[in-house]
Amino acid sequence: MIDIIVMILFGIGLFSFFSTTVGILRFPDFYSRMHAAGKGDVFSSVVMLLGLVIYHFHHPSLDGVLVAIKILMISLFIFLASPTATHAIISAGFNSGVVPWAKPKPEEDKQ
Amino acid sequence: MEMLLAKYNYWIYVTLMMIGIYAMIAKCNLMKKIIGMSIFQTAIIVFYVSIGAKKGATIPIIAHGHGVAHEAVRVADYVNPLPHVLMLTAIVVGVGTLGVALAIAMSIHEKYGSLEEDEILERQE
Amino acid sequence: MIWQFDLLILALGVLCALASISLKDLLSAAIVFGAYSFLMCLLWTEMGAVDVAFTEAAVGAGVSTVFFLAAVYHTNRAVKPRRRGRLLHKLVGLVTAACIGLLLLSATADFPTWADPNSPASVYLSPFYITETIPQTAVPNIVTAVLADFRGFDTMFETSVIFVAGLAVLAILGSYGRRQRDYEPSPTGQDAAHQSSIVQTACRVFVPFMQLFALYVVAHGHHSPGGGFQGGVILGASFILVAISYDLRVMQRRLRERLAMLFAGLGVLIYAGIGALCLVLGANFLDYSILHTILPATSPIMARSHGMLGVEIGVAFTVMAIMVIIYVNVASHGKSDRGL
Amino acid sequence: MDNFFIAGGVILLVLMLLTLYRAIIGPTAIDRLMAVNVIGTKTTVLLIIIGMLFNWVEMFVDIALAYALLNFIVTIATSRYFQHHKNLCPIGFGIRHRKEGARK
Repeated sequence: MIDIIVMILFGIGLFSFFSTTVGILRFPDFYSRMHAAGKGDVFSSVVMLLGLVIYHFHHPSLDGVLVAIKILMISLFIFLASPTATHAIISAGFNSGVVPWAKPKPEEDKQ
Repeated sequence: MEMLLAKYNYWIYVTLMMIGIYAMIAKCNLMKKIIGMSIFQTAIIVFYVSIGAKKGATIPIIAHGHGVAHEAVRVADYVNPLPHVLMLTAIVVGVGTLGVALAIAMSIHEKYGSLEEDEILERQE
Repeated sequence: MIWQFDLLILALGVLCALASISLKDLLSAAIVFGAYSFLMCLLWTEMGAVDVAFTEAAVGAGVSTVFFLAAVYHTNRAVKPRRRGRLLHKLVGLVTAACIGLLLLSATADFPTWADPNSPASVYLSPFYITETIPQTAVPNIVTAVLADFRGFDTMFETSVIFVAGLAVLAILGSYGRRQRDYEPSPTGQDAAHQSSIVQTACRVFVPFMQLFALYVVAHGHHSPGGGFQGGVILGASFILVAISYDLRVMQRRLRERLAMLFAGLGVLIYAGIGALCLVLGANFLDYSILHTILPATSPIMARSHGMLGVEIGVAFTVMAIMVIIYVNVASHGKSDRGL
Repeated sequence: MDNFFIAGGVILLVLMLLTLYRAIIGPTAIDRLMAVNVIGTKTTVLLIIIGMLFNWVEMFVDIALAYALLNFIVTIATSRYFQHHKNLCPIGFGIRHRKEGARK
């Protein structure tokens, strides 16, 4: 039973990381890539860490609770730190004047 | 093919070491040389750590070893800890030397206004 | 020892190394080199070297990347191509690298196969450490025991090397003592940091927990991966986080350069002092078992464990202070002003 | 279950390899930084998976936490680089502007 829950959580995490990767590779400009990276990264990490926590309770014990709390603290840290980092990168790019991508007009294509 | 798979750690460390040496010799920029030096150092650490590895062994921390009373420890169960000790201090000393190298590069840049080897040599004359 | 991971991580690592030496932009090279260090940390975890991986995660990946960034900040960012003799240099580099590589590869024929339990490195001397650590020192983490006790003399001089490295950075860049005179206000006349308040608030939340975690790493190094080096670097990194989220001078109000230098000296002094104390009590230098005569209610075995803890604390002091000193000097080009 | 974790880790590593493509080709430095940040976060997860495979995850949690912390520090430091260089030297040291549409 626990195994199935862990597998489902892992599946969700891997799928969202896959979409993140596709977004990072395929999106046309910095801002949209950052959007894919910022959301999918945090979500997939937290979901997979949650799956690992649940798997760790296969054999419940006192030590296991401590480790589970530590892993939850890591996911909490990622939950707080990764958006902050995303914000910092975005504002760095914005301050440096990266222009957002717009759909190229036909006359620009000719140039 | 058999040999390639059985000893791939050596192949990798040689590859990394060659990348490091190439960067140290051929690159003109001092910062690139420092990066090459760091890669070279990592290659050596890969070599040391990989000769300490053992098949089927776990990390070098003795389980249930809290307290003096203990059961006999089987050597084959634990990875060789000695290379780890040597490399642990090497990494920290490596960051010390990296700091000194960067400081030297920065004062060279302050004096000659460039980090490129050939420009520095020209300005020295 | 999971070969599927091993091969993929090595492929990633080699790609990162190639990219970081061939990029034309030094800042990008530094960033990719940070990724390379992270991957190497993963590789060592996977090979079972948890302590090395911990050190690399803290030192190689975190702090040294920040040093690179700070150095690039104060120098040129672009790599210019060599003006003449480009082909010659490339050729010399390739030939040298290929010759050395071939020599090393021909030597691998004599090496034992990977992860062989009966390789010479694993049958000589290391079984002694594995079997004797618990009976002699009661420390489960073999790496900590070998580092601080069996090879304590070595580690003492490694600590001194780090101390000397900090002194060298101060001597090359530093303006130790003429800090106030050299300081010029920032061009915008703005003393507050330019980081947004989101970053500042987040860092203000993280820093205390980070320092607590660093102390935990120092103190818990006997039972889990960690110890003085790792804890010291994380403690130093917490000060670096204050400096990059606020301002270098905000950090220096908390930890002045003189105080940091004092800590650096104090760490080496603690280490050597414990050794000298053993000498005074009538045992060999750094033979902690004699400490049970002055520590209450300890056996000679537990005294060795406690002696190791003292030594690790000394190492943590030195490493923390030297990381802060190198960062301050590299990030501000020795001027101790606003910094990176 | 171990096989499942190994398979999951291999998929993670392959996806990291794809992310590394963005880190290597750029085009700007902050694109690389973003990719490296994603790789770092995923490595934290991978470290805990390795701990599960060693059946001793207690020893690996601390490394993963330190890893997440230092990854954060590197990202913040790099973003600070841009903010300050923009203020000091507005011309020439910012990110190279590139017509993003031109890559199509």
